[in-house]
Amino acid sequence: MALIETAGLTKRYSAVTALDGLSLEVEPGIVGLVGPNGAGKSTLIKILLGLVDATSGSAEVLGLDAAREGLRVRERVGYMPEHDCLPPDQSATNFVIHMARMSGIPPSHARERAAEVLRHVGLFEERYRHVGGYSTGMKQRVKLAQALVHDPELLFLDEPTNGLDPQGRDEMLDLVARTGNEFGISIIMSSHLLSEIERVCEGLIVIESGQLMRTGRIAELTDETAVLAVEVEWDADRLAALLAERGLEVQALGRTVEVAAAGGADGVHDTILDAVVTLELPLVRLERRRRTLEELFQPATETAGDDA
Amino acid sequence: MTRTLLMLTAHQLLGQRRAIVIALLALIPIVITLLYRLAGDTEGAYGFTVDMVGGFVFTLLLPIGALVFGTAALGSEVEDGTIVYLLARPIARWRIVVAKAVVASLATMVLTVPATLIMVLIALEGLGSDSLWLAAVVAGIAGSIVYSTLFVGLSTITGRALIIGLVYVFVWEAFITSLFDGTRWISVRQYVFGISDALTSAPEVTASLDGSQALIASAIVVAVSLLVGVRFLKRFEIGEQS
Amino acid sequence: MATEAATNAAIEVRNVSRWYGDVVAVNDISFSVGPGITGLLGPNGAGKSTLLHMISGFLRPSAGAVEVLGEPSWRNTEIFRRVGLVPEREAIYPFLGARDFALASARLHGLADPHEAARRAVALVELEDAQDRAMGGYSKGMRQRAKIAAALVHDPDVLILDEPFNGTDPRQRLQLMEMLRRRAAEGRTILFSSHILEEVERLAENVLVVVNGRLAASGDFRQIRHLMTDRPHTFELRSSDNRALAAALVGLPHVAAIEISDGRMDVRTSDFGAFTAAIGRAVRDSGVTLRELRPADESLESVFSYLVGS
Amino acid sequence: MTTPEPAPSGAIYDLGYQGYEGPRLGRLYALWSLYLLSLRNAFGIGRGALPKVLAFGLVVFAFTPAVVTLIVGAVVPADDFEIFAPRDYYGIIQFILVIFVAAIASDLVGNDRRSRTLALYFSRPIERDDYALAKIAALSSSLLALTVLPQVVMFAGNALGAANGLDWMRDNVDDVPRFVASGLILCVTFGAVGILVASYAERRAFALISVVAIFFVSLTVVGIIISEIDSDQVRWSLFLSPLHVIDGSTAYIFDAIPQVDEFSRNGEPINQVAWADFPGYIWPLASLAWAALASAIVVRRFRGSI
Repeated sequence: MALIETAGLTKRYSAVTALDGLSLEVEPGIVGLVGPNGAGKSTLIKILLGLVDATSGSAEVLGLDAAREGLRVRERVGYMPEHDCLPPDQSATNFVIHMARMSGIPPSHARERAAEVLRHVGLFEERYRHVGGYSTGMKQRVKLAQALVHDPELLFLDEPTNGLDPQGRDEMLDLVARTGNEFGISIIMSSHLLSEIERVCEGLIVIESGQLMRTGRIAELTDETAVLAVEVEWDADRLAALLAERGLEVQALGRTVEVAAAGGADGVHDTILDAVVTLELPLVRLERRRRTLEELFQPATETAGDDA
Repeated sequence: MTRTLLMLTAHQLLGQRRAIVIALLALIPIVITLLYRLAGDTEGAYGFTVDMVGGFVFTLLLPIGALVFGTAALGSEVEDGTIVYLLARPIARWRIVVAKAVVASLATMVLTVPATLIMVLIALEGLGSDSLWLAAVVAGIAGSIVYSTLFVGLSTITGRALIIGLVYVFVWEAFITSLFDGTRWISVRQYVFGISDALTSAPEVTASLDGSQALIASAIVVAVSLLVGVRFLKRFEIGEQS
Repeated sequence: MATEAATNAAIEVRNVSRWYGDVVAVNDISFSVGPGITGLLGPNGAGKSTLLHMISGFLRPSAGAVEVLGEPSWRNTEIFRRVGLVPEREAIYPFLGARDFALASARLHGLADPHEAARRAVALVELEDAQDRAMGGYSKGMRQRAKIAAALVHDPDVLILDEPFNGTDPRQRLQLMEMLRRRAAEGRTILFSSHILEEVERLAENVLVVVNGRLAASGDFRQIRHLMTDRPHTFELRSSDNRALAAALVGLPHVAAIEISDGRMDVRTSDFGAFTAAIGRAVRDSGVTLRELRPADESLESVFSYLVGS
Repeated sequence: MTTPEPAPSGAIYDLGYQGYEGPRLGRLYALWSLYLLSLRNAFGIGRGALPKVLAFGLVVFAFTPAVVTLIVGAVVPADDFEIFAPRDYYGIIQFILVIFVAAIASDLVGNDRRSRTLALYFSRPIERDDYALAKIAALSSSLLALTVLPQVVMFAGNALGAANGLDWMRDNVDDVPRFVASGLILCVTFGAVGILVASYAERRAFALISVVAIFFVSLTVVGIIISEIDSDQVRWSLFLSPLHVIDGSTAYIFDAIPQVDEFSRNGEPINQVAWADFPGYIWPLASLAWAALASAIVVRRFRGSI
């Protein structure tokens, strides 16, 4: 059974068309939902939760009609919004217990589940303190915990790493991956940081201006390219010059030299290594470059501008 | 520069839904007066006018308007965080406080004074004698300035200016002052009555302060509010928000 | 103007601390910021905003001194004649359009031709299409750009931005970065904070890393890296003959451990710099073809977490 | 988690994620939970010190007449000594009730909106109407602590103060259903009107002042209209003032609407109600109509949000 199925889903607000005839079929697993700001990601999630009615088209979640059976959909899904949504003057424990009860979990079970889930997201003693004093990272964990507390079959995570620093981002992504893989809960996760999607998601949906741009498995979308990336600590220019001299097609980008390696024969690798040794450069990286998702969705002119 | 400050504040205070609600509030005395005239009673017109001005305009409309505008003029900018767009400009802080107080006062006047004047015109079929209209208008203007400036000053000190103001108007001025005579000196309402009493010979208008006392007290309240406002805005710190 | 600012540091922070009650938000930090783009990097709650607020004169340092353009900044509104500030909070005047917002800012600065200044500022952030719509309806990225336009309206020599890329999507981010680079190239001083390493890495020439209220590192990224060549690190390798390569690498003094598993080899080293310097020759001498060499975690990311962890 | 087998040796338990297999109660239970939490929040329980101080401060004020009765009753035992009549109680404290409604209503609906928790509530298996009604119910119930509860205390105080408590109780037991019924009607009306106003005012400040304004402006305006305008038709305006309506309702339930002649329309609200000379049962009905209308608008309001 498909997790989510939409057909011709359209949502118009007075001036803006948020979704424009979106037809989708999503299989279970961790799926990334990508698109620029205003692409319609949040609107899509809200329609799937039965919170917003579509102007036209249909949406099914877990085999239920999102518009007519919203209540039953919401019993079985969890939602972590992008924005702040925690009451600052309550403790995480109280809040998560309360949210469990709002999903119909009886009081004693709600307490147990809340403690369980807060432990899983990595909140311990601090869970008795008021949420208002939490760091962004801790707040994100509470937001995830409240979405998990009623053991949903499907989770909607809207920008779960928003506002987190690198360490917090890592931890949140690990948590998302664990939730998907170990807990066996399907996840739709939106983000505009593509590297994150690449890291944890198996499937991908790309929307822009309310339309479906691409969908499929991440691995298929980021096929390897025939470029070798060589990163040295310094003097990338000299390395590029030397490699060019030896008949390779090269391009220097900051500390990285990109070498065209059609066919991928070992000869090219050896030539590169030899050149590095000749110039006595510290070698940090030598790898076949994968196309990043970022490149897939950006106009070609902008991809080259990111060297620093 | 000052004009921009005034415009920005005016926009903030009178924007959108709030303006409509406030305008409806200002229409109330006019509608009541029209009803009064339609009912055909003219003998008690003076008493009616005095009751309306004293019992509604000065005790409800004026303080509510000043509370809304006075606490929002600076207070909502602090609450929303937009105050930073004013503070990060080469403008002296006193200009900001004065501009906010001016706009809040003007907004309160716009709410109360024309409505009062129209009401008098309808009720008395003209301006009437005894300068009742003058008393109502001047006292209304003075009251708008004093109340609004007071609440602007208060809003620089605390984020809970509105609830404190509510308690001041509806507990202190409405009850305490009627119980203890000495507290009339710390009641803006009494200043307003004092000023209006001094300007009309109508016997229905009475007050516990005389005109000059009321004026001096008003001036002191305005000056102190401004000084406190400027002082607190100068020391205003914007810290880590999240 | 810009050249005058170039002669000495636009922002001087000397032994600055700030505490709220018992909480120390900023602890004895000193640095100076000159022309070009400087990134203030650190995890959430590290004290970045407190620092920027002190630099902007909105917070009094509990100890130490902050000078901007040669003058103490606390409560000094005059510095804003030459300083532009983009605050972190999303707050805007919802009833204004971006053009009127910029225009109001221009007027508050008392500029001679506020209309032209506003037009130019809105153009800089490429918000012309939406400039007459009320900002209340803007997306986060658009609000961010409107805030930047308002801060640029008087063409400041010093631009301070608190988390300017929050809520922008990759496209908007690139465009803003490009704009900031152009301004920096004109010799202006730009200081921005971020908790996302990627952003700082892409944009900043100089970095200030703040951790727990302290300055953990400053300077050029590469220099910071070189100063820390002794940090432990793991590399992932693939080659034509992993066993032979392992035998060759095991002899290197800074290789701590080697692990071989299905076609790939993980090498842990105690010294990043020494390892990268030696690996090339070691591989060539062993006669093995190196197909892949990759730091196990993003190298700069690891610099950051190393600093944060210490 | 599973219970460990009584075994002599040690055991390692699986602390990994476990699904939830237990019962899932329905929408009514969720609503009940929301109601309970809102009720706790109204008194600041589980929240910071300030809301508690504010709420309980107002409760203390609302108890003042009852406490005075208790104290006086203890000091001066008398047979038929009534300081405050039960029928006047709600009128005496109406100012406190309005401030309480203003402060709490903006917390109950405003906080969820401001902290944007509303989105989370709506992502749970409840409907929006449920949310609106639970909030009204919570505010109305919390008002009982300021209305019926002090009446009970005062009743007890009077009984204790009376020379013969049992006789006194027998004579006055009729008051109990009266103050309960009139209190309930008051609470529901105030609760619905308060939530209505608060749900339309985004800022806490405006919610606060709007609630105060709705009650007092209508009270004053209708009072002026009745006393100044010489027409019998103005009696209909009484229905626009919730405080007048509640006053009439309480007076009717206590069978205390005085006989008033044509000229005494000035003065206290109760006299204006009396002057209007509508059939008495219209007042409780008008109260409930206010409550129903306000609730309907609140429901509509929340259907449209997000």
